[in-house]
Amino acid sequence: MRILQTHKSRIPDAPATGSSINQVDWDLLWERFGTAVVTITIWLIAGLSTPRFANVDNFVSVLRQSAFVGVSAVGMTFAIIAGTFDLSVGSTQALCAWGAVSVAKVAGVFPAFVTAVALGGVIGLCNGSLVALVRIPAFIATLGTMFLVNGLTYILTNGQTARFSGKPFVWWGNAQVMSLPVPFVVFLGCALLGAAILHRTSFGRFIYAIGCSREAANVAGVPVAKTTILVFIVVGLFTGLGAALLGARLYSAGPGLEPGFELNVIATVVLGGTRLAGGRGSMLGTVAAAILFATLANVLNLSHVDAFVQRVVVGFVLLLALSVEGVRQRLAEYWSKRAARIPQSSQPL
Amino acid sequence: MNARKPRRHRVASSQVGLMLLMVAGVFAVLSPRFLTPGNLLNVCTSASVVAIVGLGMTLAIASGNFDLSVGSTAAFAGCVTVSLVQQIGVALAILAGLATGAAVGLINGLIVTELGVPAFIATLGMLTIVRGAALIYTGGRDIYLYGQTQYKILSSGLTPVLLALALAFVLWFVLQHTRFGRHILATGSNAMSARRVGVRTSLVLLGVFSIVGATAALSGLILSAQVLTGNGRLATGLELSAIAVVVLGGTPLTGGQASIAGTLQGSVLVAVINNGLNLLNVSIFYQNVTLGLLLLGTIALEALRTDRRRTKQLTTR
Amino acid sequence: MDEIQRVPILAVQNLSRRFPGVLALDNVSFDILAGEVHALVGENGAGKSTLIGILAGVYQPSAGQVLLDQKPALFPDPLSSQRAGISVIFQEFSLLPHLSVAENVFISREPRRGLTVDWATMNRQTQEILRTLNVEIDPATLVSELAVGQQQLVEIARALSAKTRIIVMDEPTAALNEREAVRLLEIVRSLAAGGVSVLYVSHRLEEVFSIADRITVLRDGRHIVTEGRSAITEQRVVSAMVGRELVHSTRPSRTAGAIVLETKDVTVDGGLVRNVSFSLRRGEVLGLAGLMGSGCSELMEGLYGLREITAGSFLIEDRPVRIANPRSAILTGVGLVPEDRKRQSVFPDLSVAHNLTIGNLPRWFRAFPGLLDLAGERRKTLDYKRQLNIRFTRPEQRISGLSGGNQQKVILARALAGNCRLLLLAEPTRGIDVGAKAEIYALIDRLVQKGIAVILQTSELPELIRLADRCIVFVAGEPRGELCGAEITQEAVMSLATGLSHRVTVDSASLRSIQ
Amino acid sequence: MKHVLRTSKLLLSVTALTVVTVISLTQSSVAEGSAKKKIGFSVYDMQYGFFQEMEKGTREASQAAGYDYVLVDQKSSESTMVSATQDLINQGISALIISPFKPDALGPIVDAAKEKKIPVVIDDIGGGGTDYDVIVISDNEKGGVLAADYIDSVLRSRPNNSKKVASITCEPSAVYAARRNAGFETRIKELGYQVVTTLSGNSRQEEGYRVTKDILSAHPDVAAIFSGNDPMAVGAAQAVADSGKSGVKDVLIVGFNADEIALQAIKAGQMGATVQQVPREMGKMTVDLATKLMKGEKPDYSNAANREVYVPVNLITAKEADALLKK
Repeated sequence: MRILQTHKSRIPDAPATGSSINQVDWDLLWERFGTAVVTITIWLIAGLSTPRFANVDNFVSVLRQSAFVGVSAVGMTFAIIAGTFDLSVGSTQALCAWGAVSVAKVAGVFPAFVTAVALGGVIGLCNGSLVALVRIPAFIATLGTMFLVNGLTYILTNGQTARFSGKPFVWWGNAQVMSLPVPFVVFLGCALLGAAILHRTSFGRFIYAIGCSREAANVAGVPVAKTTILVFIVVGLFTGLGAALLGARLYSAGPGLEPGFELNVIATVVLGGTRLAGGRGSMLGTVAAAILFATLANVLNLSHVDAFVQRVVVGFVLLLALSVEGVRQRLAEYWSKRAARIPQSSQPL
Repeated sequence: MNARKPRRHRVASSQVGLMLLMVAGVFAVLSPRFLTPGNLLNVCTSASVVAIVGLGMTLAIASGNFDLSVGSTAAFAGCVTVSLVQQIGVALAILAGLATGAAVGLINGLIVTELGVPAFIATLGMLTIVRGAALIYTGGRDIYLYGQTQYKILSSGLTPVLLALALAFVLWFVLQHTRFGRHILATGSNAMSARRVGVRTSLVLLGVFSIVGATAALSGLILSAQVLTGNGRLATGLELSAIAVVVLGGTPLTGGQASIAGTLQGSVLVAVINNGLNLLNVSIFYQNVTLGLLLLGTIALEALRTDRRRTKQLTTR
Repeated sequence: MDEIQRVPILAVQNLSRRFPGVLALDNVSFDILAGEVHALVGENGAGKSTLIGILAGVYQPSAGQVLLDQKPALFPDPLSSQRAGISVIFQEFSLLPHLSVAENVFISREPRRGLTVDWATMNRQTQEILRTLNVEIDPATLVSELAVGQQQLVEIARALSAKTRIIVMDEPTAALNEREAVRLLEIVRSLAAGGVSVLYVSHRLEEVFSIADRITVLRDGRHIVTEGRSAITEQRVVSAMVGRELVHSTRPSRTAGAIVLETKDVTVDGGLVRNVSFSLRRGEVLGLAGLMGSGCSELMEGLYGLREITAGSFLIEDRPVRIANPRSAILTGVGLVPEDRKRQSVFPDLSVAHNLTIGNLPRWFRAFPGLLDLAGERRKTLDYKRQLNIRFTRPEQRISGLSGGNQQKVILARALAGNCRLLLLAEPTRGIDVGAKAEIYALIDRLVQKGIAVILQTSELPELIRLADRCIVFVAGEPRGELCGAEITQEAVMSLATGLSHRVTVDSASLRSIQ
Repeated sequence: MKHVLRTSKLLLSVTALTVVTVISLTQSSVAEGSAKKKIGFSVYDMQYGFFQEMEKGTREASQAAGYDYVLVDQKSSESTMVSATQDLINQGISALIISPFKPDALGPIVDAAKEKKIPVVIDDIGGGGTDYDVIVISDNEKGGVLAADYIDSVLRSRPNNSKKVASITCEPSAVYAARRNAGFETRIKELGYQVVTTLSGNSRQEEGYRVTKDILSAHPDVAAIFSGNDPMAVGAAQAVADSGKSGVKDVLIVGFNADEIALQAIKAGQMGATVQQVPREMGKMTVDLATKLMKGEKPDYSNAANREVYVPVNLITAKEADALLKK
């Protein structure tokens, strides 16, 4: 066969690139802003239906509450974008919070935070090593650490809660700066830091690349194992920080803190538009989703909704928000199929 | 007739079997009461409850999915049955409970297949919704059936064990020998390809989720029969135990493969650990530590083994 | 060939399909006769995949209709298309790796006895079908254990078992080596002789002309021409495909510079590839050729650090180097364009810029420690856009929106961005249309001229001949011979690679020995 | 690019609209202030019968006294406990009644309430060493002692005098429940019995059942089992019944709470006794105490040092169970 070459000057633009521009990428838009829209909608509805919602104290309360899941969710966003997962954050949180409160009692605030963050980091390192080096699927590895750390916390604490109400410590959980609650400020700081890492460092790029395709990332020279371990460490660090804040907020911490925390964190990240399969997602969404969940809990309480019904509503909102894209695609598909069927509907197959 | 069947992944289940023998051996040495018939029945009974929902979960995982809502489904079905036993009789009430479970499963399936929500999140949402529904249904109250000896049949003696074994056989048979079963594996293997070659993956998944719901319901019914009570708190956290026994049993989370025998052995292993530690009067604190270590140990062994097999392929050094 | 006598078994009439923002198929009509091999050619984006999708029941037409036996037919889902006697073999196979060969062949049509699957019948019938294809595969083998060529045969067996009257093959030889491809073409011919119609979709005009009875060309979603093979020239098909005039090109003469790479007795992964010694100069293209499993891919992966070099030495610019992983390869100035674009190189969800720079972030884009210089990255991307003539609108655009050729150019840019001295190209034009192919060849020529050394591994012999200055042929993990310049011909390469005479005759025994 | 811009504009306008609405609503809510006093009750977890009773008592008393009444549920989570109670305080309640899931985490709540000069009445569980105004508490330790004494009185009269008993605890982190078992175990040892095992049933009925099965197979000669709450006790009774024994005659089961489910079991002859708490009464008492505190009066403490008001605990056997059920 002869090989042919084109005249370079006469090459038209590739058709595939031009077509997607004038058309709205709903998928991407919803992923970016969907959660924010839902949050605002809920604020609107809440503001209109319960006057108690719209006062400063209440906003402070909502924002503060969003922080405790939120800080951990910042870390989890890294993990989920990288296409993995951490089920152990609940157990980790309990252990770290207990560590923070116990250390705060004897050594002060700074060592307390360092302890919590370091404990989180160590657990993250274990998770990361299990996943990246021993190659246990993340779901199983972190399920195992979840049980393990949970049991360890009970053994270490002998089932007892540690308590400390020293002012400098609890300031971190309860005070306000410039009328914003301290935990929320820390949360925003974490989110900004997280966004910076994701978008402005090579580590962040590696995370997106690995989430998109592990194999391609490896071939492209991304240090997959190292990055994976680092991702789990990051999850641990943020979870440790969030745990210290929660310990400060509650003046206390012990085993069995916040049942189902890991699922809340994952739900928050996914609700924020980060794709569970990895490769896509943003911090903005995570922040919006954390506020959304806190708002929802608050609004339901303010509207005196029965606790049993609350469970149903929260689950429903989660499903609703995540079905929007699927429903839109379904509808589009339906219309195209219908359109195809109409002219021929009378004909036999 | 020499019908050759495809070779299956059996390695992992032999691993869990080995682990089971070792753990049981240790307990047999440490506690003289461990090997008494009464205690063994006891172990098998508590294994059965997890095994039944674990078997359903095996199907879900083989089809490439998950169901986190099984605990709530078990509670809801338990409440429905217990509340109906007096009105419509035991048999019909049991059927109603199973139907409730299957219906919840069907809804899970519809959310996954029709709304395109990933199963993990869909069933996570349903976890809270169904728990709420169970609490609303009972008004948060206990419904009890003292003196209802007929309903007790579901949990007394060998019934749970027999139910688990029968279910295991049926599901094994379905998986290996029926078209539906092969299509479950096909869907889990590669849903896209399966759709292209004419497998109705949506229908398959609806079926799978319904079965998972029904098995969760059956577990819930046995639990409620054990205590002759229905309440919305029943079976909290069952989902994680169920997933743990499936994983221990060697069914890979990637889908397309299933080890029914592995799941049975996994649930016995977990039951043996809990029972043994109780017999030895070891604090509950250590149960989770042991479970965690076992889970990681078993899978790490398996991972390292396949790793050695895989060294000749592309690696991530 | 008296086509006039035969009746059209399948016809498309005024078929259109609109996707949001793009008209993928625009009023296309043509027909396929019974027992005919009908080739469908066109560049990427010409509408071939959409047409296949409609025939497979994956897409619905926006207008027009499909006629089966001259009666309108409707395929709302894949199953109904199969029931109508159409089987589609997609480019990325639709096989289920965890199921056995027999199950894959009979999936969704399993023979049953009562409620249960009749394994005996299924295995027996599978064996029979495979035998008609002249292959010996145990029907109980899991598909994941088969080689790619065998997997393709399983796809064909599935089509045959369905009593298919029309088989649609999308780029069937894309994943096959020369040897397997020859075998496949034979099978297609015998299928057609047995009365099955084949719609053969391919980029490889050589194949198309060796096998098709008639050829249909699509361009930009429109039907351009349908003509009998004897009535149309290759030249005309190509210009119909690209819609413009093309000129011939040959390998330019090159002058090699200093030695860049020298290997001595290199062994990969403890013996997958053994005793490889060669040297490579600046401005030179070294081809690696061989059948699948001959060790070419493995050697490439070894050079790039994806496999371990277990023995021998490896010098780059006279300094011994140890390349432990892709990262150290990039740092030493080795770049790779991997062979499987979908799996190994492209990150579909990431932007063009991110795809381009991912391999060398720390080296280039550090404004101050740790942070990336996004503006610099953008500049660099636009730089490459100009240099390599990549067509995209914005660096932030997702790479999945680009055509295959442009994606490949981005990957090429990625490999070059690492200060590349030695460029490894594995199947650089696989799945890329003719126009883009020629462009990529020209690009490689330019790079080589600038002094980059290239190792090219390809299963397309014309490509090898067009690009390589020298060529080493591998057999079973060892270099069998080296060809230089004009010595590189299809016959010479094949005879070395197969160890047979250059008239390639294929039988199933040698096919198995390859795998 | 253009559509992103357009969407951002849309988002911006929606946000602006929200802000305006919110501000206007803030002003209206300031104006709203009602003359009626408002009682806020933060309950441990409405999934449990015990707390449903407590809530009923609190609600009825509040309404009877003409207060507005607001409820939040802590859903067995300390984080929710703090945030939900904070929501209550933010609604401008006049007095806070709380039945805390984790007394140790009461600190921030009490501090927030004090800041707004809201009196804090704690209903049961524990005060966590905080600056609350009053705590209504049933004597958990005493309850355990009662159970021990009862078990001794029954077992003593039995011919085969096995001295082996077992104890089932709630979740390991529940402090109040641990006191019950501690009280029981100390007393029963004093009486010359051996506590062969202490296992946790996590407060759950089905786990009480499972754990009891294990106890029975490890110690077939166990003569009595004390359970930290009634759901587990009922589970234990069922396990005993399933092993073909009687929860009264063979293995004496004693629970805690006097939940309706346990009263029914006692009546049905499945378990021996339960230690009664009076959650509904306690609910009423907390409202009375809140009333006093709002008026600035001092409550009548049982133990002034710890600001405690005790609620008696009673032993309920078959006789009393019947009477209680009829009520």
